[in-house]
Amino acid sequence: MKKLINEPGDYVDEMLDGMVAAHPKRVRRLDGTKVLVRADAPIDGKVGVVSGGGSGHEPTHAGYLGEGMLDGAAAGEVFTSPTADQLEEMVNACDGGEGVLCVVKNYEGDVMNFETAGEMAEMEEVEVAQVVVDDDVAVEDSLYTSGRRGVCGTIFVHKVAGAKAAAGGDLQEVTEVAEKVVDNVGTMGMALTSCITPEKGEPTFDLGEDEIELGIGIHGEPGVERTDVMSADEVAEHLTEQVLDDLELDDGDEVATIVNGMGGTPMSELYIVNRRVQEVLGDHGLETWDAWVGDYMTSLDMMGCSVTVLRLDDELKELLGAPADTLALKRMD
Amino acid sequence: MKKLINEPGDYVDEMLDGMVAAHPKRVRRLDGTKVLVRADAPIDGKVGVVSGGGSGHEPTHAGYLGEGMLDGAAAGEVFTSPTADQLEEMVNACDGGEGVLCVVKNYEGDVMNFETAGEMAEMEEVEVAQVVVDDDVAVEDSLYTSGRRGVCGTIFVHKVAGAKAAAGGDLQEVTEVAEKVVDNVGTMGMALTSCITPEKGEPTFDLGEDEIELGIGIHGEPGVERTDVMSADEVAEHLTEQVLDDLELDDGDEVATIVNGMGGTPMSELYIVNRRVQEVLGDHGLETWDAWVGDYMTSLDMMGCSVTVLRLDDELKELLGAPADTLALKRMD
Amino acid sequence: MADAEIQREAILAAIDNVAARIAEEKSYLTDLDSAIGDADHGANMNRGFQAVVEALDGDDAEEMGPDDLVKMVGKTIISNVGGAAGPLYGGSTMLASAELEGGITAETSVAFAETYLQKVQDRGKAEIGAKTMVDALVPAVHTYKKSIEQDDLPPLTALSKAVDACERGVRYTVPLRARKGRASYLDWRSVGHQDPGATSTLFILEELLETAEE
Amino acid sequence: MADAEIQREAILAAIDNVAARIAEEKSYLTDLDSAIGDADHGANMNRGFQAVVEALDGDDAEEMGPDDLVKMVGKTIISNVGGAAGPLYGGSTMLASAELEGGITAETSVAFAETYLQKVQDRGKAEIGAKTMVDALVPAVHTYKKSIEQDDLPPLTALSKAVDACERGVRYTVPLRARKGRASYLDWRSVGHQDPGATSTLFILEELLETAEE
Ligand SMILES: Nc1ncnc2c1ncn2[C@@H]1O[C@H](COP(=O)(O)OP(=O)(O)O)[C@@H](O)[C@H]1O
Ligand SMILES: Nc1ncnc2c1ncn2[C@@H]1O[C@H](COP(=O)(O)OP(=O)(O)O)[C@@H](O)[C@H]1O
Ligand SMILES: [Mg+2]
Ligand SMILES: [Mg+2]
Ligand SMILES: [Mg+2]
Ligand SMILES: [Mg+2]
Repeated sequence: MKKLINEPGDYVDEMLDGMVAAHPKRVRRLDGTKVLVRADAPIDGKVGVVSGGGSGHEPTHAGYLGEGMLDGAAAGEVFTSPTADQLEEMVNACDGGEGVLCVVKNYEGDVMNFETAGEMAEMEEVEVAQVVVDDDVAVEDSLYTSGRRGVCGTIFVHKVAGAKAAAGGDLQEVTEVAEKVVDNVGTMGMALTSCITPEKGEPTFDLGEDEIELGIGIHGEPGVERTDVMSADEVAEHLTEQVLDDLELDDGDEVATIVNGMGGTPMSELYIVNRRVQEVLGDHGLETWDAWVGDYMTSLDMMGCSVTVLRLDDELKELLGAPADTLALKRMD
Repeated sequence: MKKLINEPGDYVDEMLDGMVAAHPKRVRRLDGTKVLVRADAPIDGKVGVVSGGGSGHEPTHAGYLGEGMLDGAAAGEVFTSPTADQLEEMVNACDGGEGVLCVVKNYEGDVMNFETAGEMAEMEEVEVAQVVVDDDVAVEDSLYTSGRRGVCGTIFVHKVAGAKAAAGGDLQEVTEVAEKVVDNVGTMGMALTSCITPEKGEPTFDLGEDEIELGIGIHGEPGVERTDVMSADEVAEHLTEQVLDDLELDDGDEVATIVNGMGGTPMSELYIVNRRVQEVLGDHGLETWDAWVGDYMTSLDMMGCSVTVLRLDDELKELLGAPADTLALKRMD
Repeated sequence: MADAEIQREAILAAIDNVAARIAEEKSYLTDLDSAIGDADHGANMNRGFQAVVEALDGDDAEEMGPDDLVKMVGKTIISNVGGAAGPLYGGSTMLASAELEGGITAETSVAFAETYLQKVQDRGKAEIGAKTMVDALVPAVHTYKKSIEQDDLPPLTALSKAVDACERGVRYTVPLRARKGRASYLDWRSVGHQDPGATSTLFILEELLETAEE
Repeated sequence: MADAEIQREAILAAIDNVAARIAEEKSYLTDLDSAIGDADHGANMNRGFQAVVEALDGDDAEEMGPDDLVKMVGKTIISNVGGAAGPLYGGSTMLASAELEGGITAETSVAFAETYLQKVQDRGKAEIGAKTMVDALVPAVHTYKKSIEQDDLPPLTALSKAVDACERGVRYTVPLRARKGRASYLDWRSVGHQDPGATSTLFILEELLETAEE
């Protein structure tokens, strides 16, 4: 393994220092924590929108700090949920008096730690709501399992909830619109290679030169199926069809899409995938209102991509299209 | 080699289609070429700013199409300069009557093809100026050699020249400010791994598990020196010191920096590098006015990074800070 | 030495042994987690127990009764481990520590074990058979309780039987299909792999036994 | 067959042979370019000559004199190769084609060769010894010119001597330190590697000779 790191144990700490060094006017770090918040947090009279989770998904989470998206972002160790006490500090620091929405990806660790944090914050009289994102259509959903994972669709939740909060929505309204995204979004991913975590220093799983993994998550966990290498077009078709199967869209529906890179895949290849994704959507009679292509929710240096589709209505279009000025995602009027 | 591609020969073509499919309202492709231009090009009364070069550096070049940066971007085959006839078509399509500035990276192929294109366009009565960026401090500069390469500093040239053109500067003013950037910018890069081109399908150069290359360019060409693996801090120190040696800055100078990823390096690691880069600049008494961290000028899936430093004055600060709304780089007021 | 003092020393010794064992098994645990999870269980547990050792090294610890000491262990795990293991190990330890208010006896240790198991299941919602630490915990706790309450065995013997039961639980996770935790995403592909959290549970119990035997 | 017709056929046959040879050597050229460049010279040259074969396959080609045919070859290379090789090979071919206006003779072929070399140097600014195609071209052109103009050798013999000289030029690039082209970025590390552009120049000349011998 070769990485641009110092001590693996300092990885997250130094990354956060590097982010603050790059954006000292936009973000600050809560003392003694791995939490970054907007420099101007808490914003009086605005619902706070916060997120967090393991590190290794950059620009998620702190990259989305800023106007129109997140107020706070908690970084756990690589692929490990942040601890409840730090999550609580974040919630408190982002409460401008109107309460705080926590956007949680559906992983047991994240859910349990955020739950505990919410309970702790409510003891401090902070109103806290939670929305749990579970957009990964690769995983079977059932009451008896942990359910689906939260993956790249989370970025749409950040964007929409953040815009609603910026527009003056109250905690219930912000929560409802976040839930609307969760109900209408699906994602499916694949990997050409495993990522390498700084601690382990070796690929989390082994993939042959002629194999790919379908239905991977974002933590280097193996996927739901291993198959022979496919062309970019076949990958695009497979991922898109799986998501569409799950969403059950109607002819003429408008959608927003993300072709997301897992970290090690060049942008050129993501565009090659997007080309076919958009063709497939067109074949299904869908209209793409907005198409994002890039690294939004990564898995360290993993090669691969995911396809996210969100069904839109007028409200979601307005919020998705609203201005945002964050470290990694900006949108003009 | 595993890549998200179809036929290697269709790589650039399909990537461009995928870009247009993602941003149909922002960019369009000139028929029968590999040139993308702003959807609203040419813009009457504005100096056109165009660039181009081999593909494989995404988001360079077409990612910088949009308000405040580029009007046209020509894509060659992977790592191969576009042909002169396509460059000429681009220049013509981006001339709003005030002439066109071509931002060229100093590679023989790019320079020769842009020269020819400029001669051809001038025969059509289009006023054409060129600025050749040669920011790579790793390469010896001399009259008897090809000189230094143009690398990531080029993005600062796009930004500044684009802002000047948007602000109504004439061709000479836009050219002069572009040249000011060229005179005040330096970059040095390194690689942990070689990239893999779609045509060759194997690493361009071999690097052992304990080796890195210093002074690499952006085409998978080997660097100027091979050394043992270094820590992120050592890499940051080495690259920054080399650039500072070249720029000969004064105590108290304000600078803008880019810690640029080569494509396969996770963003977290770039921030780890940035942390130390900013410390080193501080130790030299320099003030960072603006710090960019991310994938700006890549080399396919290469792991590694480069450090760019630009000496600023009031004019450059104003232009660098001016709004931009491109596919890959946005900046609010 | 006063009774409280002896118990304090025993807890500190146990923690040292557990921490050393986890450090030793760190990459083994991570390897197990690589196969069906995200390759961090060893690092998570090790970070947590190193922090516990440090925390117990402080002056505060000298004044504490066994319940407060154990509570501090739980809290330290909560705020240093994260992930799923943090709230499960740390939260349950913290909440169960109240059972030790009167010191560590055969009875209070049974109560602690039962509450600990209950809290793991409250939080994680995993039934037995979901291929989690619960599969190792349930037989261990049940065996310990029965050995003491029904069979009137001395605690040391009961603990030794619990460790055996726990080990069988760990082996039992191998052929199971995961329904909870990250391994559940792999569905059928999780069959044939041993659960990391069950395994670390066993290591901890083994070290408790080891300490008790000394 | 008229004289013009014979020359046309000869040019087409030469192009076919060159294109086939380049296709065959594509990965060899790319390997040479990997060592001291950017691993695309084979793909670049092959893309160019495939396009040339297609272009000459069209109806237009049937009407053209040798000068216009060669000009079209140059233009096609310019608009399909890109990189450094595109303007150097294509531009120089295009500009030198004017020398063939009166058909291909011993004299015009010398003039073509000289102009071609001149244009490569005008555009690329490389002197001999910079480890580029110039190092292969200069000895080839000089030998060809002398063989014909001073030694009165028949063109075929002259060409054969030029190929030998060219080959020596190619070998000569190996120990040189590159001063032009991408290899120059490697500075001293370029020593010991053969220049790809010099090599493709040799392949082309070899095929011209091969065609002439047929
Ligand atoms: N819902 C749950 N109930 C009980 N145990 C669980 C649950 N989810 C996960 N675990 C346990 O946690 C272990 C994984 O811990 P760890 O790798 O540290 O956390 P993470 O899964 O967040 O990476 C699993 O092996 C399993 O034993
Ligand atoms: N300035 C120059 N003068 C003469 N030949 C050059 C010059 N620059 C490059 N070349 C030739 O071009 C060859 C490389 O061509 P190619 O790989 O196709 O283009 P690129 O360098 O743009 O990738 C070199 O091997 C060298 O022979
Ligand atoms: Mg984890
Ligand atoms: Mg090239
Ligand atoms: Mg884990
Ligand atoms: Mg080349």
